[in-house]
This record gives sequence, C-alpha cells and structure tokens, in this order.
Amino acid sequence: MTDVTHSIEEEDFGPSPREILKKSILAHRSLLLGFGAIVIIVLAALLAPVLAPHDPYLQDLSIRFTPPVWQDGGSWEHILGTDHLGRDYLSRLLYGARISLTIGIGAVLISGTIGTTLGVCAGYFGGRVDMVVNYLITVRLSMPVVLVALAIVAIFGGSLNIVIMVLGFLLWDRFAVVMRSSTMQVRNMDYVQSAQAVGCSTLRIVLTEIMPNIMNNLIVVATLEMAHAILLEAGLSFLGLGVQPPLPSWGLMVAEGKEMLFFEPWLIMIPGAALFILILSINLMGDGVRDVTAPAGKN
Amino acid sequence: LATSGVPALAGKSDDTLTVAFAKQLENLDAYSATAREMIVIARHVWDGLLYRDPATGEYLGNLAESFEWVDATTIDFVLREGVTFHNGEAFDADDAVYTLNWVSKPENGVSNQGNVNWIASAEKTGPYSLRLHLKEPFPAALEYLSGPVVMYPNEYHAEVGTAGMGSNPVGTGPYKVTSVEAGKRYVFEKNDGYFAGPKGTAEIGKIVWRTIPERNTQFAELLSGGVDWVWQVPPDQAEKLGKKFSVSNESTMRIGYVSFDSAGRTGETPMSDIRVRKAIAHAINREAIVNALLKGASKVVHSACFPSQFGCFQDVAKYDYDPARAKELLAEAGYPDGFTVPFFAYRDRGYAEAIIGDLAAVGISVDFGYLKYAALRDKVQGGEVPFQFMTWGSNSVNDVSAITSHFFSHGKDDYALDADVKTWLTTADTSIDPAVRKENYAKALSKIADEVYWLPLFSYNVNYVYSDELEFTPYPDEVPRFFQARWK
Amino acid sequence: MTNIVEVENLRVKIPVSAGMLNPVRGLTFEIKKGETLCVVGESGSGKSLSAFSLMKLLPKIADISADKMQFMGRDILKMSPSELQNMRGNRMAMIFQEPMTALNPSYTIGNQLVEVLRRHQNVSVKEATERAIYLLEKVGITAAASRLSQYPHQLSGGLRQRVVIAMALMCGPDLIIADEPTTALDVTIQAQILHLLKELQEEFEMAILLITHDLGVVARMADRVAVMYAGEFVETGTAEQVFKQPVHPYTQGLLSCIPVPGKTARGSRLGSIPGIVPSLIGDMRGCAFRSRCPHANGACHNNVPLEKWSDDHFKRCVLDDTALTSIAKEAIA
Amino acid sequence: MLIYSLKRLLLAILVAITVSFISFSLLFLAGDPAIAMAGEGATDQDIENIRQLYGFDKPVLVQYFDWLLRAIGGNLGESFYFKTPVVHLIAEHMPVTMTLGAMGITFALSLAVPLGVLAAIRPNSIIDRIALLISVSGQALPSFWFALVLVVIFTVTLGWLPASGSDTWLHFLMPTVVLSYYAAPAFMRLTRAGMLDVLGSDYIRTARAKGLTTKSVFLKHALRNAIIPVVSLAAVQFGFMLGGSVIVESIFALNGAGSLAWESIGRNDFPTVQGLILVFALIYIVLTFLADVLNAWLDPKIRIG
Amino acid sequence: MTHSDTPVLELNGIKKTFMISQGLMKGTKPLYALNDISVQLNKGEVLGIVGESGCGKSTLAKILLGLMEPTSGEVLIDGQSLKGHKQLDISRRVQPIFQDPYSSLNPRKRIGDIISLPLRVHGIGDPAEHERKVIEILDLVGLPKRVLNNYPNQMSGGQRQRVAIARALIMKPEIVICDEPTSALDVSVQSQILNLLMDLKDELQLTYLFISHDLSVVEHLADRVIVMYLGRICEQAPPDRIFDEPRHPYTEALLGSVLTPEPGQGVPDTNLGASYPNPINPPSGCRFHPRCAKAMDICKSNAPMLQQINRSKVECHLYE
Ligand SMILES: Nc1ncnc2c1ncn2[C@@H]1O[C@H](COP(=O)(O)OP(=O)(O)OP(=O)(O)O)[C@@H](O)[C@H]1O
Ligand SMILES: Nc1ncnc2c1ncn2[C@@H]1O[C@H](COP(=O)(O)OP(=O)(O)OP(=O)(O)O)[C@@H](O)[C@H]1O
Ligand SMILES: [Mg+2]
Ligand SMILES: [Mg+2]
Repeated sequence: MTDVTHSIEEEDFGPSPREILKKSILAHRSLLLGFGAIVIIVLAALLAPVLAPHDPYLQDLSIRFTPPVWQDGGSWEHILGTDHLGRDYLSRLLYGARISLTIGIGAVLISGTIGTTLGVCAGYFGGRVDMVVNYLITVRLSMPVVLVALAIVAIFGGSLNIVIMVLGFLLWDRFAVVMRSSTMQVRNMDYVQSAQAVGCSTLRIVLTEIMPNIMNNLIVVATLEMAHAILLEAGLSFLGLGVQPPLPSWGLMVAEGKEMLFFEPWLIMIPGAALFILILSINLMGDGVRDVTAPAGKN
Repeated sequence: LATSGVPALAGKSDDTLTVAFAKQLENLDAYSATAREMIVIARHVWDGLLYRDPATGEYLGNLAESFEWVDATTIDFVLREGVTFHNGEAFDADDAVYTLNWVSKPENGVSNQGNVNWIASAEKTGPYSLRLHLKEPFPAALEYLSGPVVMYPNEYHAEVGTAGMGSNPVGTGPYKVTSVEAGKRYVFEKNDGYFAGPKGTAEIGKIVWRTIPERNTQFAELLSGGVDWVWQVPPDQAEKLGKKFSVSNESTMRIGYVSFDSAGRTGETPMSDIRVRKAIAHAINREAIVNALLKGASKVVHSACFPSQFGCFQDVAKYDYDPARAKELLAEAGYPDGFTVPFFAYRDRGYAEAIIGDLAAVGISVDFGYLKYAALRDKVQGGEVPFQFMTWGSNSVNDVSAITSHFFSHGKDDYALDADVKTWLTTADTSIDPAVRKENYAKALSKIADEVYWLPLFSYNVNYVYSDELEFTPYPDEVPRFFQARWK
Repeated sequence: MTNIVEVENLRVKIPVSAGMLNPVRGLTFEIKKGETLCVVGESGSGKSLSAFSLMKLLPKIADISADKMQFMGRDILKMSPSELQNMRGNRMAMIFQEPMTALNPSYTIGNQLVEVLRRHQNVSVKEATERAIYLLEKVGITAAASRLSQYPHQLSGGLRQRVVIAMALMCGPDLIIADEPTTALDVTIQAQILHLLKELQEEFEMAILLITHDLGVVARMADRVAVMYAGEFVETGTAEQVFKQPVHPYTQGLLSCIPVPGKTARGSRLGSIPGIVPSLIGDMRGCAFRSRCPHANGACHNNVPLEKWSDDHFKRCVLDDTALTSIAKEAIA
Repeated sequence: MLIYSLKRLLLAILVAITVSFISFSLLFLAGDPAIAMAGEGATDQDIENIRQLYGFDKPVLVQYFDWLLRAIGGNLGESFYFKTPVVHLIAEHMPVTMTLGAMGITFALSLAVPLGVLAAIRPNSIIDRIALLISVSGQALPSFWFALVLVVIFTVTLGWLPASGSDTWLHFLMPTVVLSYYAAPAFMRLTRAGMLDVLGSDYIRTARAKGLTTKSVFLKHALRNAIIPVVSLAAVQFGFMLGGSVIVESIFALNGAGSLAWESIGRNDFPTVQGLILVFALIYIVLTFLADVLNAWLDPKIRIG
Repeated sequence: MTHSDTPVLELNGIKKTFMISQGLMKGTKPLYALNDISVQLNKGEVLGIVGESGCGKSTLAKILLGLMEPTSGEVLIDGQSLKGHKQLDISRRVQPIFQDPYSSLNPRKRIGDIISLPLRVHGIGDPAEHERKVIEILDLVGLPKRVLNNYPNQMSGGQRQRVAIARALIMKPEIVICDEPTSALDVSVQSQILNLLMDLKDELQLTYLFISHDLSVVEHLADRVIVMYLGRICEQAPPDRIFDEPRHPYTEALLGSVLTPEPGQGVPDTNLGASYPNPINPPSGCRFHPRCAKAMDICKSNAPMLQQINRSKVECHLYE
C-alpha cells in the first residue's frame, strides 16, 4: 500500500499536454510502427543515390527480367531483379519512393492549403461564406475524381508537376470538410471570444487561437490524404496517365510489371507491396495521431 | 494452371472458336469503323470485288469474275453470278454499282476517305458487269478493291442505312453475323451457301468474338479456357505462353520510326540540324531493341517503308549503332553536353523507354510525353511535336504510297516539307508505269534517308497465341483469316 | 419500516491509465420504503458511480464489490443479467441529469414510454398508452395524449424532465434513483420539478435516492442525508441533524460557502474550503479531507471509521466529541 | 421536411449547373472541338463548316447556354468516335456500371455494418482488432493490384471465376469485391465510431436503466441513430464507386460507363467524356440529395421541425 | 456604498434581434433576444442581472463587450458612444469573465501566454515587463508563480477561473463583465471565486456587471439587481428591496425557487405553469402572463409600462 500523502498535501499539477502526448505516443504501438516504417521509407528515398546499387535508368537489354535473388536465376548483383529493360529493380524502387513521396507531399501541400483556407473561413465566418464553401465542396465532391484526373492528365500530358497539381486541386475536399467543422467547434469556445474581447485581429485569432487547436485534425487529414494521393497517382500511372517513364513511380512500376503478371509475378508484387506498406504506414500513422490527439475524457 | 469450370467453354468440342480482341468497335459498318479489327471482320462478313492471294500477292477475282484496265482511270469488271447476301438478296451489278457510288461521295461519310477517295464513279454495263472510273491514275486501286472496299446489298443498305448496317450487318462473306452485343461480343456463323471463291470455304461453325481490352484478362481467359485465340501478344509473354499453346509469329507491315521536326514546324529545335538527326540515328541500338524486345520476325528497317511494299527501295543510307560517332556529331552540332528535347510516343512504352535509355547514353535527355493515340495525333498534326516515336501500319496496303507518300507530301504529318521529295512521290503515286514509280520512290526514299527526316527503326511482328487444337495461319497483312482456320 | 435497499461497504474500482481509480471507497447505507436519501458532495466525489452501481449500470471495466448489496431482499451482485434487466426500470427506476440527452431523439415520447411498461408487464399497447397519458398528466403535462406523438426535440427542457420522470414511474417502482435531476434546469423549473417529485413520492410511496451537489435541494428534499467526499460518506444523518448541527468540518465548510438571503450579510466574505479534491488513484490511507481541513492533525493520517455521533447521526472524523462540539458551535454562530 | 427538401434541391440544382459548366469547359480545354470533330484529312473549309454548324464560333458563354439547353432536353451531343448521340451511349453502358455499383455498395455495407457494430459492442476485442486490421489494410491496397491478384488466384489458379464479361452474376463477383473493399473500411469505421458514440450517450444509459434487453438497446436504440451518417456516406461512396469504376471495368472487361469513359479519353472523344462526367455528377447529386432526404426522414429533428 | 452615481456604462434602448432561419420558404423569423433595454452602470457598483436561461443575459454581455452590434440603441462608455470605437479601445476598459472555465482558456497555450495576451495585443511593454506584470497579477488572484508554464488541463476549475480573472484584469480595465462566472463550479470553489472578485473590486476600484441565474448569489453581491424575463427587464431594484419586497410576480417566483439550505421547509409551489414560452413566438401583451398566477385580462393584450415604486422599477400591470 502506497501512502499517497504527498498528493493530498501538496497541490500537484498533472502532466502537461506535451508529456501526456509523449506518453500516449509511446504507448501506441501501431502509431510507432507506422511512423517507423515511414521514417525508413523517407530515409530510403532521401538516401537513394547512396543506397541504390545501380543507376535506376541504366538499361541493359541483355539481362532483362532477371528474377530477384530468392528465385531461381536471381543474383546478388540485382537483389530485386531487373525490369523489362534490364534496369535494376531495387534502385528503381528506391528512386520510386522519392516520386511517390513527392507526389503525396506535393499534392497534400496544395490541397491542404486550399482545403484548410476554405474550411477555416467557412467555419470561422459562417453564414454566407459557409454557404459558398459548402457549395464548392458539394461541387467538388460531385465530380468523379478519377475520371476528371484522367481527362485532365490526358489533355495536358502526365508530367510530375501536372499530376501533383491535378491531385492537389482535386483532393482538397476532406480538408475543407474537416477543417470547417473543427473550426466551428473551436470558434464557439469562450477563449476565442476572450481573444476578441481583448482586441485581437481576426487573423491573429485564427492563427494563434484556432489553428493550434485544429492542428491535430489537420495532421490526420493530411496523412490520410497523402495516402489517398499516392494511391490515386498509382492508379493513374497504372492506366498510363500518371508520371511518365523513365521516372520510376511505384504505380508505374506496377503498370509495367502488369504486362508479365502471369509469368513474372514478382514484377508487380514488389512495387505493389511497397505501395501497400507505404500506404499502410501512412494510414497507421494518421489513425494513430487521431487516437493520440483525440480529446481525452470520452469513454 | 488448371482449366476452369467457367461457363461458355469454347473449343473444338462444340465447334466454336472464341477469339479475343482488345479494341472496342464503334459499330459493325465496314465503312464507318476505322479500327483494324473492323478490317478483320469485314474480310469475314463481306467480299471485295477482288482478292489478293496472301501467298503470291496476285490479285484474283472474288465477287468479280475478272477485271480489265481499260485505261489509266477506267477498269471493267465482270461479276460472279449466283452469289447471295446473307439475307437472301442476290448479288449483281446493281449492288456493286450502288456500293461504289455510295462510298465515293464524301458526304456519305466513309470514315477512312483514303480508302475510297480515288473512286470517281461506277456504271452498270450489264446485269453482271460494270465499269469503274477513277479520279486520276491510281495503281493501288486493285489493292483497295481487294481489301477495304467491300460490297453492300443495295436494297438492304438503302433501307437500313449506316446505322442499320452497323448493328445488323449483311454481306456475302464466309461468315454471317448472328448476334451483336455492341462493344462486347459478336457471334459469327458459317455461311453455308458461300460461293467457291478464292477465299475458300470456312470450316469452323461458329466464331465468338469478344472484346477484352485488358491484356492480362485476355491471358486469364486463355489460360482458363474462356477464349481460344488471342493476338498481338508481346514477345515476352508469347514466349511463356508457348509452353502451353500454339504460338505463331508473323511479321507485319507496321514499322516503328522516329521522326524529327527537320522543317522547324515547332520552332527552333536541335532537330533541324542534320548532324543531330544523324547522331540520334547512331545512338539508338535498333539491333538490340529488335533482338531483346520485339523478337520474332521483326527486322531493323532502314528505308522509310515496309520492305515488301511496292517501291520500297532498300539501298539507302544506313546508320549503324555507334554511340561514339553520335557524341562526335553532337559535339560538331554544338551540343557536346547534349540537350533536352520533348519526346512523345503513344504505344510500346517499353520500346520508347529503351530509346530514351540509348539517347541518355549519348547525353540527350528528353521530356517524355506518353499520350493516347488520338491526343498525340492531334498534337502532331497541329505541329507541336519536335521528336517522336511513332508507328505506321500502312492500312495493310502493300504499296509505298500508303506510307511514304502519306508522310512526305506536305500533309499535316509532314515534318520534313521537302519539295523534291514531294515531287518525286507525286509522280510515283500517279503513274501506272511500275518502272517510273519505282524510280521516283527510290529517289524520295534515298533523300529521306540521307537527310534523316525519319529514322525507320524496325518492323513489327504479331504473335498469335491459340489453342493447340486450332490450325491457324497468320499473314503479314495483319488480317487473321478465321475462314481458313480449322480444328486439328 | 422495511429497508428497500441495504448496502454495506460498497466499493468501485476503475483501472485508468495512471493506475487504479478508487472513486467509491466503502459506502454503507440503507433506504427505507417511502424515504428520501440524499447524497450530496462535490463534483467527482463518486455520487453518480455509487448510484449506477446499485443498478449495475457501470462500464464493464469498473469493478464493483460490496459486503452486502440488497434490493428488496435480493442480492444485486448475484443477479443474472436478465434478472437485472427485469429489475431495472421496473422495481428500480432512474432519472438522469440531462433531460436534453436522456431521451432517444429518434423515437416519439409515446414510443419510449410505452416501451418500458410493455417490457416489464404483459400489457397491450393500448393499456400502456393509457398509463402513459395518465402519468404525463400526473407530472403536469397538459394535452398529454397529443404529446405522445411528439419527439424529444420538440419539448423544452422542463417538459422533457417531466417525461423522464413519467417514464421512471411507468412500472410503479419501489425505488427511484435521481442523479442530479434538476441541475441542468432553470431555478424556477427546478423548484417545480422537485415539488412534483415530492408529491409523486407521497402518492406512490416510493423511496428516492436523490443525488445532488446543491445543499439547498438536499435540505428541502431529504429525509436523510449522506455527505460524500472523495468516495466516502463523511457525515450521515437526518436533514435536521446534518443542517442544524453539522459536525464534520467538510459539511460545515460547505454550509458556510453559500450565501443565504436574509441570513448571510450582504457583501460579506463567504466561508470557503481551500485546496482541491485529492486524486483517488491508488490506495489511500487516512482522512481524505485532511489536506483541506483547518483542524487536521497527525491522527488524520490513520484510517478513520464512520462513527456514531448521536442517534442516526454518524461522522467520519478523528476529532473527539468535545472538540467537534465546539467547532460546530463556532460554525453555527 | 418539405422545406428542408426544397432547400436541398435548390443547392443540388445549383451544383448541377456548376458541374455542367465545368464539364462543358473540358471540351474546350481538350483543344479545338471543330478540328477534333472534323477528323483526319479534313480541310480547313470542312473545319470552318463544322464550326459554324455546331456554333463553335459563338462566344463560349452563349455556346454553354445552348449546350445546357440541349442537355436539359436530353441531348448531350454526338460522340466524335461513335458518331452516335452520347445519351444513347451512356444509356447503353450505364446499366453495367450501375449494377456493379449497386452490388459494390451492398457488399460493402453488408460486410462493414455488422462488423462495425460488433467492433463497437466489444471495443478492443478480437473482433474489433480484426475489423481494424481489415479496414487499415483494405485502404492501403491499390485496387488495380488487388484486382490482378484476385484474377491470378480465382481465375487462373483456381479456375472458379470468370475474368471478364458481364453475363452472369459470377462475372460481377470479383469486380464487386474490388470495388467495394475500398469503401468498406470507411463504412466500418463510421459505423463503429457512430455506435461507440451513441453507446456512450445518455439515452442509451436511459434505455438500459429502463431494463430493456441488450438486443433492443443495441438494435432499436443505438443502431438507428448510429446508422444515420452511414446512409449519407453510402450515397457519397456510391457516387465515388461509379466514378471509380474506370479501373475495375477496364481490368475485368466490363463494358460499362467507366470503361467507356476511359476509352473515350483515349480516343479524344470529349463529348462522351463530358457527358459521362456530367452524368456521374448528376447521379451523385441526386443520390446525395436522396440520402439527405432519407436522413432527414430518419432524423426527426430535421423531419419535424 | 462606495460608488459614485456617474454612469460609466450606459445602455439606451438596446434591441437585439436575431434572424432565425425557419427554412427556405418561410424565410427567417426575428428572435427578440433583447427588447428595449436601458441600464446604467455606475462607477464602482456591482450590477447584478438575474433571469432564466435564454432571457438575453449573455447577449447583453456581448454587446457591452463590443463583440456584438446591437440592432438598435446605443452603448455609452463615460458618455461616449461605443459605435465607431475600435475593439482595442473598448477592450482596455471592459473585460469579460466567462462561465465555463474549461472552454475559456486555450488548451494549447501556457498559462503565462494566456494571461499576457492582452499586453501583447496592445503592445504594452517588453517580454520582461510582461512577465513581471503576469506574476504580479497571479499573486493578486492567488495563484503560485509556478503555474506560468503550466497548461490549462493541469489545473482545476477554480484555478482556471482564477486564470481567466487574471487575464481580464491584467490591463486594469474599469469594468468587468462577469457572465455567470461561478455556475460551472462547485460551491466550495464558488465561494472562493466570489470572495476573490469582491476583494479585487475593492483593491482595483472595479465596476462589475454580474450575471447569474442564482438569485441568492446576486443578492449577496450586488448593489443593484435587474431581473430579466424574455429579453426585457421586469424589475430593477436594490437587493434588499428585491428580497424583502419583490414586486413583479416573476421576481416573486424566482425568489420562491431559491432553495436555501434550511431543512423542513419543503419545496414551495411557485405556481408557474409547466410551459416555458418560445422566444420566437413570445406571448402577446405582458410576456410573463401565461405563467403568471396573478395574470389579469389586460396582461394578455397590453404590454405593461415601467413603473417607479420607491426604489424599485417594475414593469407590471399590478402597479399601474
Ligand atoms: N468510466 C469511468 N472511467 C474512469 N473514471 C471514471 C469513470 N466514471 C467516473 N469516473 C471518475 O470517477 C470519479 C467519480 O465520478 P462520479 O461521476 O461518480 O462523480 P459525481 O460525484 O457524480 O460527480 P458530478 O457531480 O460531476 O456528477 C470521477 O473522478 C470521475 O472522473
Ligand atoms: N448568435 C445567436 N443567433 C441566434 N440566436 C441567438 C444567438 N445568441 C443568442 N441567441 C438567442 O437569444 C436568446 C438570448 O440568449 P442569451 O445567450 O443571451 O441567453 P442567456 O440569458 O445568457 O441564457 P443562459 O442562461 O442559457 O446563458 C436565446 O433565445 C438564444 O437562443
Ligand atoms: Mg454525477
Ligand atoms: Mg448565457
């Protein structure tokens, strides 16, 4: 039996939000797992020039379709084998991580900026602004994303920049919806009124009172949308309208490997699994952040 | 791999040949659809006045018993008697004259005008004879008359029009159409009353034609017995499938080429410098690409046409794979460190990538654009493409006019705009003297090669993969003839 | 009079991330037929949890234990889930704090009223509806019949609380547990609802366990009072005893905190209890109030039992009678 | 309720008009429609004729209103490729896509809702963990990849299911699974979260205090309220499924509107693409409208009020 | 009483109408949250406002704080109209304390930053001075210096309310609007906060507008009490008057509803009907008449006029 006298006698302030956060992050296994996997993937992407055993663009038609090392005919020279032009698959996978991450991050930066701006404005000002934003969201949602993305990429061609822009301009809806409702919630808090009563400008209120309190939701949506963007790009690439070769996007690698689906299944399995792991980790992280930052006291 | 219990098991046992094609057809009207698939169907459902024996290249009478050039712009035909259309309508001069006159009028909207725009008119000279007038001398007329120009039943066509033909086609051919599910499935049944013409008589009772756009799905169906015959199988897959199925490989008239904006239509680009073009010609390892990627019957091509085509002069300048020379040429042209240029393609991304890889090796980097054919064609014809990897199948017409003349007579696809070449080609195209034609084509082709307006790369081949129970012979014109196929 | 409820040494434990929470730490009480027991205490003192324990309505993770916990002679802890379900809403009913959220927004008032009776008694819809109308009129709702087809959101808070009360009465229960039934209501409506509860109690001879933090409500409603602090009763007795002669320093402190119109001098300083409620995580020893008690001494570190002070009047304090008497006198003065 | 519906209708119409404008502009983004229509080998005169015939020489806004008027009259123009009215094409191809979408949504719901409910009833139990696993990994699977893997397993290796076509319900099985697995996690999470939320609410406590059976508490009192957001999501997801059927249809050779769209993009057949985008959007708009009205009907606060 | 009688804050005929959307076709309907309110707040006084939920107390507070524009009427500070004044100017003189200590502090900010925010917004002093002032004010509200780096979630409700008070007072405003500052707190904490507010008032010569629904609290603190009902003032009087001699039947009912901790007195019957009126469709005539035990015929049709009786002002037909 512990005598908890001190906690009765002395006024003891509980742990700060940061400590609580730290603790719950460390206790959240899937968050750590997802985060760990992402760190590894990001490192792999950043260090691709160092890590890649070969030039990802160097073709050697004489060694096409070398299987990965664990299959008959594989060699340590090309651990994950070579593709249809005899390029080293591992090197392409590493460089591909860069492309997929660039697309995810780029698209989320654009869509996050658009969606957050719209959502926060709608939630903060309400009334007409809210109506307009709501209407924009509905318009956006009623456009079939895949189709519109395909059509636009077909018209403008599928460079990396265009793909990022198209996805960025198409995927802002969830940001807007979530930011709108979180802003609305926070906006009604008395501390916002206190800040108004103190004479804070609207911009200051939004930046210092509202944003910090909806940041967690923003991060959650950003991670989930990043996964969404990467998946969509992979889908576009699969249909041949995403990033263009010789850039090794993972979706493109699946598309190229698809040709040999029945004969060299590892060609799609490897980039497909990489994509799966990346998306899974991002989702795990997003869900984890949501769990960890969810307001306590429920349950 | 196990066979499946999937319904509609095709094959010898029920005398049904199920074939899969990737392309969705607009309709089944031979004159409004443009796809190769339609050409294939047209051969089965209809007949032309003539038929070119694929083995000998000789033009034989088909619906016509015989023909005779009256002069350079007039041909007389004597028609075969006793032929009936699938709907029972008898074939005679009225049908032929009606068809020829109808297709010759641009307002009737034949979608591939190149197939018919040489026809001036036709007139009936007897119940089974007619006279055809050409607008100008056009030696390839026989080729067209034995290919795309097929005979429609006049009464039926007048009644149902293009739309009716498209949904419910009626011809004289070895197979009649018995079921149409647009864009999905067509069923053809053997025409038991087919006349004994040069095409021979069909043996297989029923052909089910399925549209399966996705190649892997085609393989899945093939492997699970859902289809018996697929084609255009890439060499790697064909090799693998060869273990279980019959594979035939046949060269096609399609050639792949790289074209340059030598005329500067897109503005100032390195491509207008012949040294750059030559450098590229030396940089691309065509031999290796053919051996590793295309395989089969494909050959490296040096002249801007398919070797079997009439007038395809072969003794032109050749550019060997020589990256060192390529670098020298680039340096001479003022690009010792290479340059970056937009590069487009619409099919065979793997080949394009291989080309890109070769170019990268000599310092040329590209902004690659991989577009759908229609989109790229619009861009090309709009004069926006300085450098591209394209292919051309000559519509299976075995004549240089179907390829070289198309690209070098100052049309929308011409990025060379060479006046000499145009003059020679026009002369050759309009002469009926084979010697004159050959001579002028040779001049044109030589200059094209010397100036490297085009870099012809290789000829394509087609792999046909089909059930071991099937006996099937492919031809280089890329028109599978199921009416000649039989079960083993 | 018979005891409807008898509870001895009721304890609730809830595992939380920081350790084991002990929000209810050994309660002993009984409720007689027709009697009102008021439990009063500050927020977080464990009032609601004790009430829910009686109904066994706590989340699964909460561990309830007691030496004895009987309702109408039957051991609640030993009841099977279906026996519990048969008891709830039938013999023992509950009124909650938030009238705004206590009713299901998707069903009509009538549906929710009829449902209780039909669940527990084999009656037709018509009979149940008649009972519902009768009770709605009883709780002061006019045009009761037409209200049956209304949805909760169409009623004001006061009306909804009346509906909740009617719902509790549907089966004519022996005990009503009311957890802060008026806290969310306006003062005038609070008075009306409490008045109503009193009337109904007399008419139906129910026992009421009333939970509140409002000393005014307790004083007016209770037959007997239990003052709760940090999961324990610190003082129990009749309303007279507790309010007129509060003995525990905590009870005294509470009473000095509220201004009483006419008694407290206007603008004068109010009494107060410094400090905050201790954490209930982990095992505790000693008087939980000692950190805030002006009279605490070393003995407070030992466990303190609930001791009899006068008839029916119990206190949990180490101070001896004389000391307490003098403090009590001081407090009243 | 009526007023609510009317208000929603107004929004729906406004959105429909905007979407129509956007899909109309697509034709212009795609390049000069007259050139595209004229096709290969057309002379400049031909193009000019077409331009006048179709009014492509008028100001864009005028053209838009002409087009809109015709669209309202059911005329979405003519396909460049098929040379037939786009409306006919869509009518021909839509049933397959609709069937696929309906099967997909049904499958997703019938898998996800019970799983979500079970997971919410026993949070952190094995079922909950399995459900979570399914939902997290489901959302991470690239659909084209998943489709190909299914084909390898069920058609090629096991030979159980046909890989292509739309003749029997068996043909729809794999496409349905592929199409629905991406939506299912969302339904499951929403059901679970909604149930958890509702189960923690005061009125559920009331229901339990009334002595209602567990079944009645979960099914009558909790699910009814938890399902409301799922209904909205179902409509949204159905719209997404139709729009997202492009990949599935192309892999499984289902000749539906999705593959028509995809092929039309490849053929630069922009009137068809335009029409399809518009129709998909309209379907979505109608569905969300219906879902909102259904929601309003489920939620008395809106229905009566 | 220590206060002088010059009004520092004056409300003249304030009306506030919210347009409540009734759906598309019906359009919007007015909700008269405040209907012709005129009040004077004198320097150094505590003006108490009581009334049921929804009677417009918070709306009044927001108008006084400049957070909301009145539909008509004017707010005067020291005789000067509030209109055209910048929020910054108003905030130097009027500061709020809100009801809910949990939502009135930004959970993502440290206590020090929360309290010093007004100084930073107004650009007063440098960080060092901020810290000095914050520590000074913390001491004043009875919090230890070490809470500076804490976050709101680490503090109890009472402590949070002290922080809110500190924030309101750091700019040394003249007027503090307390909108139910203790209704979310336990009684033991409530009394601490009330004591603190009283002490601060004397120390800093503050003027309070004290809003509450608890008549006994208002009665204890206020120098003058205003009783509101559905957007109108129905009685205005010094606390002793209200308590000893309530004039308006509503005041009477309110008084009857105050449950003092005196056992044995039972719960009085307030004789108010069960229905609370809908503010969108307020009753005609006297707004209180449907619940009034003393209602007469005239109450149904005619709104009563303001009457001055001794030190009370009443709006009731009984006194006409
Ligand atoms: N399910 C739960 N899990 C963890 N802690 C809980 C749970 N329910 C209650 N508690 C904690 O138990 C303690 C007692 O709670 P209880 O609800 O009984 O207090 P109360 O006296 O009713 O307070 P209030 O007046 O605020 O209703 C509180 O500290 C509360 O936070
Ligand atoms: N922003 C708003 N929009 C519409 N109506 C409002 C708004 N703010 C307040 N109201 C309405 O005005 C009336 C007065 O509200 P107010 O918040 O001033 O009441 P209150 O007396 O402070 O009540 P409480 O004691 O519940 O805080 C209420 O009927 C309320 O519904
Ligand atoms: Mg409680
Ligand atoms: Mg208020």
